[in-house]
Parts: sequence; structure tokens; C-alpha cells
Amino acid sequence: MSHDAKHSAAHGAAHAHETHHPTGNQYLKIAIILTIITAIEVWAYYIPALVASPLFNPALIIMSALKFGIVVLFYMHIKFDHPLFRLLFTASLILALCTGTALMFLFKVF
Amino acid sequence: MPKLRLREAGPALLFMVVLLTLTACGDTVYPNTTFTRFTDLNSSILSLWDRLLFWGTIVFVVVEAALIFTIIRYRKRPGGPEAKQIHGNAILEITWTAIPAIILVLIAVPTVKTIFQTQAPAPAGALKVQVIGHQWWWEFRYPELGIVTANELYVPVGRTVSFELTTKDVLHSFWFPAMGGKRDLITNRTNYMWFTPNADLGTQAWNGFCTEYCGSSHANMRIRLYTVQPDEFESWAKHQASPAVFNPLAPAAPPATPVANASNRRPAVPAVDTAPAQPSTGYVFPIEKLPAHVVPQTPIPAGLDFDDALLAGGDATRGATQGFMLGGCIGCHAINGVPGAVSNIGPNLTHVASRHTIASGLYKFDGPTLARWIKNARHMKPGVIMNTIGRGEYDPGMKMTVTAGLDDRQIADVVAYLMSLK
Amino acid sequence: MATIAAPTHAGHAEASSQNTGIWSWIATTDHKRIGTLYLWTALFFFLVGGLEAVLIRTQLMKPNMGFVSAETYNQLFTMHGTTMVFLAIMPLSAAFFNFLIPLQIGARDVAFPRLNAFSYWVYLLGGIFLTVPILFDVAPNGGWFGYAPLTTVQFSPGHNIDFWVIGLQVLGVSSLAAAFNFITTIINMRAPGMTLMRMPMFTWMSFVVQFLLVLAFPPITVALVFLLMDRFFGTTFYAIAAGADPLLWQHLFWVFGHPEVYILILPAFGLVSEVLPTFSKKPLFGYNVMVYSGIMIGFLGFGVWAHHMFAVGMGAVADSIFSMMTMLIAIPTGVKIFNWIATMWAGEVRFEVPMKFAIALIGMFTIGGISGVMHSSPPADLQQTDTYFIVAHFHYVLFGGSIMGIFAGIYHYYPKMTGRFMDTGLGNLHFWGNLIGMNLTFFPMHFSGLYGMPRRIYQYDSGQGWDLFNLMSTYGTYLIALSTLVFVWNFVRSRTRGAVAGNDPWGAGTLEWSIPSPPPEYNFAQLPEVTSRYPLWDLKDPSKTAGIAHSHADAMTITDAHAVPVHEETERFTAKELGIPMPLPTAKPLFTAVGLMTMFSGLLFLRNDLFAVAMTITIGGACMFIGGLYAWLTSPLE
Amino acid sequence: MASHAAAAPHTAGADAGHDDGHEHHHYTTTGLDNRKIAIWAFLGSECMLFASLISTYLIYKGKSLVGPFPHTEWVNEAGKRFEPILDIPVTSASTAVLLASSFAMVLALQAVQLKGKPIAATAGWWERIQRSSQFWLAATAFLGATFLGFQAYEFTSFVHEGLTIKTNLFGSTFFTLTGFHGAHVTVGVLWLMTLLWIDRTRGLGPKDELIVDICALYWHFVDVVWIVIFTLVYLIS
Ligand code: HEA
Ligand code: HEA
Ligand code: HEC
Ligand code: CUA
Ligand SMILES: [Cu+2]
Repeated sequence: MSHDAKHSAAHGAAHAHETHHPTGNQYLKIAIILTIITAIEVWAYYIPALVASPLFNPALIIMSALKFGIVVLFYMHIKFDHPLFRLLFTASLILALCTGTALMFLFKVF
Repeated sequence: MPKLRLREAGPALLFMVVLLTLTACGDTVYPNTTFTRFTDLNSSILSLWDRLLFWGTIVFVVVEAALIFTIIRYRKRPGGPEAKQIHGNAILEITWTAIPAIILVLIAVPTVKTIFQTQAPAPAGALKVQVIGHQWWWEFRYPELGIVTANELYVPVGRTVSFELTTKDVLHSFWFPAMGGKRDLITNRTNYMWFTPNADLGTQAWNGFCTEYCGSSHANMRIRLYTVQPDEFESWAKHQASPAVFNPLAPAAPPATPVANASNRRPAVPAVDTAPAQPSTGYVFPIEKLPAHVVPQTPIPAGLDFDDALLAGGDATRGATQGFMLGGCIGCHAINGVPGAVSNIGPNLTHVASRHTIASGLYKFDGPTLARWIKNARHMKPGVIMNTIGRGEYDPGMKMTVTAGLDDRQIADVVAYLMSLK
Repeated sequence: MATIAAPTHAGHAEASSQNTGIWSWIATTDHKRIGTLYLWTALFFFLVGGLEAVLIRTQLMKPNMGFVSAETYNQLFTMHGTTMVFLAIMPLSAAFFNFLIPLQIGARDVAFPRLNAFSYWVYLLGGIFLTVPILFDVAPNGGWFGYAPLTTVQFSPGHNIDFWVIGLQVLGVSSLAAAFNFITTIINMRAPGMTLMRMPMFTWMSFVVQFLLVLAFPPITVALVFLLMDRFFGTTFYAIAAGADPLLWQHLFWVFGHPEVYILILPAFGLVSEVLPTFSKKPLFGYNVMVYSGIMIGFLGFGVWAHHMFAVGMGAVADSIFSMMTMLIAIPTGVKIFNWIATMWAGEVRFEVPMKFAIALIGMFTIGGISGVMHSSPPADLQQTDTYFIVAHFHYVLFGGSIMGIFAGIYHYYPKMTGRFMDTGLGNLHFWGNLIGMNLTFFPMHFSGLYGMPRRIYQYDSGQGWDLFNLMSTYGTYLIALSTLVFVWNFVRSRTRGAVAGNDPWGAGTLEWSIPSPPPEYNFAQLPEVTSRYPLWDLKDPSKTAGIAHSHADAMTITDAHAVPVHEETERFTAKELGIPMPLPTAKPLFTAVGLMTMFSGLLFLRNDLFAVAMTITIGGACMFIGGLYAWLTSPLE
Repeated sequence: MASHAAAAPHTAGADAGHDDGHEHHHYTTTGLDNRKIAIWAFLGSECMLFASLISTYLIYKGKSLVGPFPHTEWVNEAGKRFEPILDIPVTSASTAVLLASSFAMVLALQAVQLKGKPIAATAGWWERIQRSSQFWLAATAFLGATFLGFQAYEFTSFVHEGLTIKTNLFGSTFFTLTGFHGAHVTVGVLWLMTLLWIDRTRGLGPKDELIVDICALYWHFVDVVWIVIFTLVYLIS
């Protein structure tokens, strides 16, 4: 939380850090990318050879994580916003991921 | 400030008492002590415990001594020195981070070793025992020996017993303090645990407990363990595996309807084995050798009357042919050799008279207690599934008075029958 | 708080109409009043939980005692645990969060004053909902961690568990709402100069606790939702016939349950970290390390939950990992213990009542911590788990830790809250009764446990070697109970009869002591500007804080009194006189809370096949809840 | 800090928070709005909530004693055959709808931020429509409602195919997980409609950026959760 401390000393106008938002067209591009990834996911689901591959699950998870990241970074503008928000969210997210993974190990899901 | 010294010295003194009692470790005063080395399992645990206690005591003494010293030495005194404004000291702080860390390593290493050692698969040749938890009694099966029994467990000394733990209903936990750690019985899962009673342990009786809260009568879900010599075990096992030996004490019981074969599906009538029984009933832990703490002392609740005089006139055969049917016992209790008596809702009664306790160690096995148990089990043990059977008794579970059940004379017959199931 | 204001503050009467009468409490949005409400309510529940403990101990006094029935006993220990954890200690901590955090960081109020009121009302209603059934012998009876499948309808057909699952769910809403509020308050409402590393230790530990709350409550919420759905809508999460795995509940519960125990202890740690420096006339030793160790404890607390499950057969690898993670927590905790001792070292230790409790925490918590480490070794724990040895452990940390710390806080802050001291003689009586009583009660439990006595048993046979220990425990309990009555008397009486206390009765160093006692509704007439960790010491005795960082160039010359921006405020005005906008009083949060509670209680009727009744109540409650929320959000705050 | 002291002199009153759309400029430590900090803390907490729900689903996956099953066929005692129950095409469509709603949401926020800014006379329809906050709020709410429609369809068809919340572990975990998500979407739709209503009555402008932003954060989070659910529940078998 050290940024926060820095900030309290450095802050001035309230919304100084919300400047470089993407524009509408960039949002559109992001939306298209998201749709394409989703399309690839669904397409892969219908190719038995791919589903059988040991890389199928990891690939899907990576694609979904990619989408997750894009939405959080750009749509939720965490990339451009105050670092405090990034900290609050990513710390919780990491803890949630670790807990979930640990639970699944304990129940031998994998 | 002597008051302060006293305050902090109290627990310290008590802690010393721990150490003393631990070394003294008299098992007559503390019959359920965990500080034993009667099995391999508990030897490992106790070695670990000694280490924990050692370091725990050191930490305790250091912290409390430092605390007491500080508050006495630096108490505010008129004309005393002013407080020194110290804000921290990196070296000190690193020291008291590092020392506990080292202590923890000294604890963690043997801990992990012991974990792997005690959770390894049981050695080959172990005696298999299936433990099945029920609200609120224990079912024991020796699959290799064909034995089904309840609440009292026999194991031979010097041989590893390997338990396979499951439960019919909620969670329970299986524990003999003197033998070593407990394991939970978990619904839809199977757990394992094993230990080897020392070969020189001698024929002894032990208490065990259910240690996972399992509802109303969790407190009343006790176990008895008999560690016996191998030959004694052999004899016990052989007899337990045999079907019920019913030897009516009353000489001339009217011959019951002969039962042609066991597959006969008519309303079940117990096969009354009127043929001369085997001379021996097999080994049973001698009742006179039972130490006091193994003998149940639960008082029979007030308001449960039975005319004990009737017991003398109880007719075992009538109990077997009538009472056991009319009372509905057959719906819940299995008796090997009695067709139709196959349910395991209640404990297996094939050799119930070879047990010293009933109701999971809550009461002694004797006529008057059995009679009252049959009359109103729910009054004697809160929440039990076995319904109230005595006619005119109030059933606290159903919240109504029993109108159909057995009268005292019929109960006496059933008691006589059960008493004969050696 | 005008009714209890000390006469010296007569200067400016707090004349506004909101200040007296029952309505002023129902509609309050003032964090200090809400803190006071929390305090009184939680103390009441503490007495209820204590009374349950007294009944438990009476039943266990002798073998086969027959004082209460098995069924009643099971309700008693379930409610004792649940009450103490959720209705006494957590809200007692919340009382301090509310009262102190804004004062310590120099804020006008919390970030969301009405949400704060809502949290309190939800807590009150949930507490009542959970407690009343015991009067009718239908209280929850599944133990405080309610292991499935015992809590499913198949094995607990009555309404008992319904009260538990609904009550805890509702209390969770309260805790979560409060936690978001305090996270925001602490991040965003600090006075100028109050950097994170200057926050008082109580605020710091509370800050950590808010994160624990926010991250630990969701798993239990989920576990409770499953149970609720199982019980009311026939789902199969814990239904054994459907192949459910009972360990699911256990894991979800303890993922919450272990952070929960640090939720219970860290505020107490924070409180004694305020008390010890004050009564040693020294700043806290190793402030930074104290902060980091608190964070570390909170963080590690999420990785150890399965140490409550060593007996379930997780396998050697999982056992080992959780064992080692658990042991690690001893390190940051030990740092705290040693730093506290070092705080007193070379100080001028004054044995005022709060200080006695704080010192007792160090001594007693250590005992509980050591037995905790003994449980953390799985093979050893298999001999300890579910015995009285565990009961001994957690009462040493809970009573010897949380309760001692909270009492230290109560005696310490009573003058700030009410303007009057609590009586020292009675306080000493309470202290010694508590200290001796708790050792007499809980120390013997180590023995009864290791000598084989399982917990949660309503009766035991004689001759098991436990009789003496149980008798001691019971007498100890009576001693605690008596001394607690002394406390109650002292607490109630001192409000009007105690000696009058000024702004800073103990010579403390943090901001809350710079304003009048009790504080005016607006807290600070002037926004303080903070120069160091102990701004008030900067002001009054700069030599004390000369050794710690003062980041402002202008404040480096501490000796120049004019450079010290904290003002000690002595006069009180009304907020209006000062032109300070205050949050308006409103009962909408209460209304909304009633809606929430009603909505949930409607479910009860589902299991009596009163579908229409259930739906009416639930939908009615939901409308009330949504309407209240809407009315609240659309009306102005100030 | 000196600059601060000048900007907000030591007057009172400058630091009480607000949990409504009130227009004071209160002093805050970080210069951020309280509500935005609270929503991010809330979303952090929601991560734990959905992690618990999703883990439970995965833990119970394949443990159902009776069908229907998500990805495999099942024949019950009566000989009735059940197809794998999850309907990927339909769910893919609903996923796309929810993704599109997130896109509409960012444009709604952008429209609110840009309100009142001059727009070039040469701007085409795409530039112009980007300025309509009402359009995008309505679009978001509509797409959200469509998603809920898909979900309602999915749930009813499952019930017709013999899968209810009581049937087996899969039914319980599936309906609870997706139901929880659906409830979140429902709250979001109501929230969006409230914003739309405010926009229509008094108009949302740059000064309201915050209240739209908070709603948007919530909405995107709900979307992000669905991204995970779609992959873990529907696609991975
Ligand atoms: C305030 C609450 C609180 C706190 C702070 C703790 C702190 C700890 N607890 Fe405790 N615990 C409970 C409340 C708490 N516990 C409760 C309520 C239960 C029972 C729940 C139930 O079943 O109903 C429980 C149960 C419990 C168990 C499960 C036992 C079982 O059921 O089988 C375990 C196992 O590992 C455990 C361990 C620990 C440890 C290692 C700590 C550590 O954090 C302690 C660390 C502190 C110290 C160690 C002392 C100070 C340190 C030093 C002076 C440094 C040097 C020390 C060493 C090197 C040892 N606790
Ligand atoms: C948060 C903490 C907390 C606190 C402070 C206490 C305090 C006490 N606890 Fe607590 N206890 C727990 C938390 C706590 N407990 C938990 C979590 C469990 C596990 C539950 C479970 O297994 O599910 C437990 C279980 C537990 C048991 C085990 C029960 C069993 O396993 O069968 C016992 C037994 O002795 C016990 C005793 C006591 C005693 C004697 C006190 C004493 O300190 C109490 C002191 C007494 C008082 C403070 C009351 C004084 C006041 C009056 C008498 C006046 C009343 C008047 C009015 C109401 C007007 N507790
Ligand atoms: C509804 C089922 C049910 C019926 C009917 C029933 N029992 Fe039981 N019985 C049980 C259960 C369950 C127990 C175990 C109770 C316990 O210890 O918690 C038990 C225990 C016993 C015990 C003690 C066994 C032991 O070793 O602890 C005896 C003896 C007994 N029953 C005899 C009878 C007799 C005789 C009858 C008929 C007159 C009868 N029971 C009818 C269910 C039943
Ligand atoms: Cu079985 Cu407790
Ligand atoms: Cu724990």
C-alpha cells in the first residue's frame, strides 16, 4: 500500500490520473478481439482432435484468462486508474485463485 | 510488588505440575492418559510430544520470565529513572525472529517424519477391522474372521490392527487415548488407521470415545477395547464367528415350530437350537479383571421402573419366540442363525451376552439394566433410534405413550433370551 | 452522549434536538454513538454467552451430573461458541472500530455513516434472531462449526439449525458491510499528514482485520448458502444419499474459520499496542515490524485452515504443508510478544487497570499460542484434537487474548467515551478475579484433555481421572462470573459517578486524546495536521518522539511549539456553530435492516409447508429492504 | 501538504464521507472518491465468493450418482436416455451477448464523460451515437436482460430434461453457481435501469462520471465472472 502513502503526499486535483482512456474505436477493437477469442474457444470445443489433446484444457484456460485480463485492464480501466485499485483487486484475486486451487488439490480434482 | 509475582507465578507453578505429573504418569489415577507407549503409534506421537513440551516450556519460561522481570524492574517508582525513549532495535528484532524460527525447524522436521511414518500403509499381515460408526454406537467387523460385533473390540497384542473407518450416518471419530491418535469416520469416505499393541502389553481393558460431535448422544458413544493374548483372541474369535448359541436355561421349553431351512420365508421365527451346545463359549475378557474405570457407572434415569423380581422367571424360549418378534427387535437387530434377524440398524446381538456393556459403553450388561433398556431405551440414552418398547411407557422421541409394546413379563422373557446369547 | 457528559463541558450545551431521547439513538449516524450501541449490545451478548458457559460448567462440575439434559447441553455449547465469537467478541471489536478509527485518523466520521448504522442494526437483529430460540429450547445444536451432514435436515429435522444458518448469514452481511466501510475510511479519510506508517497500531490492526473480513466471509457465505438451500430447497450439497462429500463444508468453513480467529485477536493486539506505550511512557517498540507482523499474521492466516482437519485423513503431504504453514505464524506473533515486552523495557510502567489487562494478555496469550503450536504438529494433534486440550488452547487465546485486550481497551477508552473514569478499586477486583478465574478454569483443561476427556460431552463417568480438573474449572468459572458482575456494576455506575476525566487522562500520544471527552459530535473542530506517530506527544513532550521520523521539514524543529500543527481542543461548540455539515439522522438503515431480517426469516415457514406464509413474509421483507435501500440512497447524507 | 493546507484550510466539515450522489468536494486522503474504493474492495471480496462457488462446482464435478450429466450421456433405470445436458451453441450466444453488453457499458461511460464536449460537425453516425449515454445504457441493460432470457430458457429446458436443483450434485452446484451469477446480472440490470432513468429525468453529465463508473465496474466484473464460468463449466469436460 505504499503507493497510497506516496499519493497522500502527492495528490492534488482529484482525477489527475484518469487521462489516457481508450477511445470508442479502441473499445470496439477490444470487443472484436474478445469475440474472436470466444469464437476460437467454441470452435475448438467442436473439434474432437483438439478436445482430446492434453493441451485443450490449458489452452482454454489461458484464453479465458486472457479475456479476463483484457476486460479488467481496459474495460475496467484498471490499467489507467489509481494503483490502489489494482492492488485491492489483484491481491484479492490472487488470494482467491490460490484458495480455489488449494481446495481443488485437496479434493484431488487434479 | 509481590502481588505481581504471584500472578505470574500461578501458571508457571501449574506448568511445573504438568511436567511432574507427566513423568509420574500413573495410569490408575489417569486411566485414559495419552502419555503411553503401549503401541508403536503412540510411541512415535509421544516422542514428538516430548519435544513439543520441551520447547514449549522453554518458550513459556523465557517469555513469562522476561515479562515479569520487565514489569517489576521498570515499574514506575517515585524518584525512579525516566523512561528511555527507545523506538526499536533491528538486531534485537532479528534475533527474536530468528530464534523462534530455529525452534520451529526443530519441531517441524520430526513432525513431518512422524507424519509419513504413521500414515504409511499398514504392514502386511495386519488384522483387518472395519469400524462403522452409527448414531450412537460402533459396529466392528473382522472381515477375515467373519465376525460382526458392536461396541467392544478385541485385539491380540503384538499384531498390527488395521482399521478401515466408515460411517452409516454423520461424522464420528475413533479414539483410544492410550493407543494413539484418532481418526474421523467420514460419510461417503473411507479412512484408515493402524497401530500395534506392544507384545508385552498383557490382557487389559481400555476406554475409547467418539470424539467428533455427532448429535444428542455424542457423549454416550464410548468404546471398550480389550487387548488380549493371541490364544485368547483366537478362542474369542472362533466363538464370535459361530452363529447364536441359544441354550435355554429353563429345562423343558415347548418345542418351537421346527424351521426346515433358513431360506424359509415365512414370518421369521427364531431357530431355536435345542441341541446340546458347544461346551465352551469361547474366551471372554473376565469381568472380574475389569478395572473400575472401564465399568460404566451411568445411573439409570429416575422414573424408569421395572419389577426386577420378574427377571428370575424370565423364559428365554418364550423371549426368543414371542418377545423378540412382538417387540419388533428383529426389525433392527441381527442374530446370526436366526432367520429374519439380519438388520443392522441396531447392534448385532448374536453374542450380546459376551459383552460387558450395552448402549455403547453407557451401561453395564446385566438383567435389570437390559430390562429397563428394552422398556425405554430413549429414556436411558437421549435420541437413540431404538424406540420405546415397554407398554404404557412414554416415548420421548415420538412424544407419545406406547400402547402396543411389551409388558414387564414379556420383557423379562426377552432379557432371559438375550442373557443366554453368550 | 450529552446525557452523560461531564459537568466541566457545560460551556456550550449540545443543544440540537438530535442529541437526546431514544429516537436520537435509533436514527443516529454518528460513528461514536454507533460504537456505543455496539459496545452495550456486545457486552450484553457477552453476558449471555458467559451465562451459557456457567451452565455448561455447572453441568460438568461432577460426573454424571444431570443438571441439564443432553439436548439442552448441546444447545448451550453451540450457542456459547456462536455467541462469544459472532455476537460478543467481533462486535466488541466493532465497537472500537467505530468509536476509535475515525478519531485516531483524524476524520469527521466513517466513510459511509448510514451504512455503518445499517451494519449495527443488522447485527442487533441477527443477534436477537440467533439468541431467542434458546429460551424455547430450540436453539441451534450443531456446534459452532456446524459440521455437515449433522446439520442437514436428515439428521437435524427441527428448526434449530435453521436459526443458525439464517442468523450467521445475516451477521455476515453486517460484518461485510462494516468492513467495506472501514477499508474505505482508513484508506481515504486520514487527516493530512497521517500517512499509513503513522497510523496508530489499533487502526493498523483493524485495517488488517477488515481485509480478513472481506476475504474470509465469502467462503462461509457460500457454505451457508449451500446449507440454506439444502435445508429449504432440497438441494444436495451435503446430502449423503446424493454422494455429497462432508469435507466440502469443513474446508469452506475453515477457510473462513481460521482467518476468523485472527479477526478475533488482532483488534485486541491493536488495543494493547495503544495501552502499553501509554503506561510505559514510551513509544511502541519496533513500530514498523509490528505493522509488518500484523500483516504477515493476516496473510499467513489464509494458508493454514486445514490444521482444524488433521483427523480427517487428508494425506501425509497436505498434513505436512498445513502443519508447517501453521508453525510459521508463531514467528510474527512472537515478534509482537517480544516487542511489547521491549516497549515496557526501560519505561516507567504504571499499573493502571488497563495496563494490567494488557500485561495479562501478553502472559496469557503466550500460553495459548504455545498450545497452538502443539496442535500444529499433526501426529501430536491427533491425540489432542476434539479434547479439552483444544478447549484450553482456544480459551487461552480467546479469553486470555481477545477478552483481556478488549477489557484493556474498555478501561482505557471509557474516559474518552463517557468523560469519566471507571473505578480503579472495582477494576482491580475485576482484573484479579478474571485472571485467577481464567487460569483456574482453563489451565486444568490442558490436563483433562491430555488425560483423555473429549470435548462436547454433556456427561462423563467418574473414575476417569477428570473429576478434579472439572471441579476446578467450574469453580474458576464462578470466580470469573462474579468478577464480571463487578465489572458490570462498575461499567454502569461510572457513567454517572466516575471521576471526571479530561481530554487526555492517561498521557497518551495519539489524536483521539487531543479532543474533549466525550468527543463532540464533529470530533475535530479543526482538521488536525499530523506530524508523527504520536502527534500529541509532539505537542506535549517532544523529547519522547524526537527519535522517530517526522517527515515534514517544518515539523523537524519539534521544540518550537508553533510548528506543531495538532491543536489540543478544549472547548466544545455545536457543529452548527462551527458550520460543520453533519450526516443527518435517519432511521432508513434500521428500516432496511428490518427488511433484510424479515426477508430471511420468512424462509423458516417453508419447512412447515406454509409456502404462502413464507412467500408473503419473504417478499414483504424484500420489498421493505429494497424500498429502504432506495429511500436511503436517494436522500441526501448531510 | 502545504498546497493542501491552502486548498482546504483547516475548516471543519471537509471530511465526512458520503454514500449518495451529493456534491460536496470533501477532503480525502488519496483524492479518490470513497465510493470507488469501496466498490473495488467489494469486487475483491466477490472474487473470493465466486472462487468458492466455482471450486465447489469443480470439486463435485463427476461425483453425481445419477444423471443427467453435463458432458456425458445417461440412461436411467427406466431406460430413458439423456443427452449431455449443456447446450453449447445457446450458451455461446448468450456469452457473446454478455460480452457485447460490456462493450456497450464502456461506451455508456464514455458518453457520460464526453457529454457537453463539442463534437465536430463532420462527425459520422458512429461518432454521434457514441455521444448518446441513454442509448448505450439502454443497450447494456437490454443485452443484460437478453442474457437473463437465455438463462431462463436454459434453466427451463434443463428442468424439462429432468435436471432440477434437487436431482444430483451437478444440478445443485450448476444451478447455484449460474443462479448466483444470474442474480448478479439481475442486480446489474436494475442498476442500469436506474441510471437510465436518472439520465432521462435529469441527464447524466461528466460530474456523474463516478456513479456510472461504479456501475460499469460492477457490470464488467459480472461479465468477467461469466468468462470464467463459460470456460470452466461449459467448455471443459
Ligand atoms: C484468538 C483466537 C486464536 C488464535 C490467535 C489462535 C492461534 C493459533 N492457533 Fe488456534 N484455535 C482457536 C483460536 C485461536 N487460535 C480456536 C477457537 C480453535 C478451535 C476451534 C474449534 O475447534 O472449535 C483453535 C484451534 C486450533 C487448532 C486445531 C486444533 C484441533 O482442533 O485439533 C490448531 C492446530 O494447529 C491451532 C493452532 C494455532 C496456532 C499455531 C496459533 C498461533 O497463531 C499462535 C502463535 C503464538 C505463539 C506461538 C505465542 C507467542 C510466540 C512466541 C513467544 C515466539 C516463540 C514461540 C515458539 C517458537 C513456539 N488452533
Ligand atoms: C470468544 C470467546 C469465548 C469466551 C470468552 C469463552 C468463555 C468461556 N468459555 Fe467457552 N467456548 C468458546 C468461546 C469462548 N468461550 C468456543 C468457540 C467454544 C466451542 C463451542 C463448540 O464446541 O461448538 C467454547 C466451548 C467451551 C466449553 C466446551 C464445551 C464442550 O466442549 O462441551 C467450555 C467448557 O467449560 C467453555 C467454558 C467457558 C467458560 C467457563 C468461559 C468463561 O470465560 C465465561 C465467563 C463468564 C461470564 C463472562 C459470565 C458472567 C456473567 C454472569 C454470570 C451474569 C449473567 C447476567 C446477565 C445475563 C444479566 N467454553
Ligand atoms: C428401531 C430400531 C430398534 C428396535 C426396534 C430395537 N432396537 Fe435395540 N437397538 C437399536 C439401536 C440403534 C441400538 C444402539 C443404541 C445405542 O447404543 O445408541 C440398540 C441397542 C440395543 C441393545 C444394546 C446392544 C449393545 O451391545 O449395546 C440391546 C440389548 C437391544 N438393543 C435389544 C433390543 C431388543 C430386545 C429389542 C426388542 C424388544 C430391540 N432392541 C429393538 C435399535 C433397535
Ligand atoms: Cu459419534 Cu460423536
Ligand atoms: Cu485455526
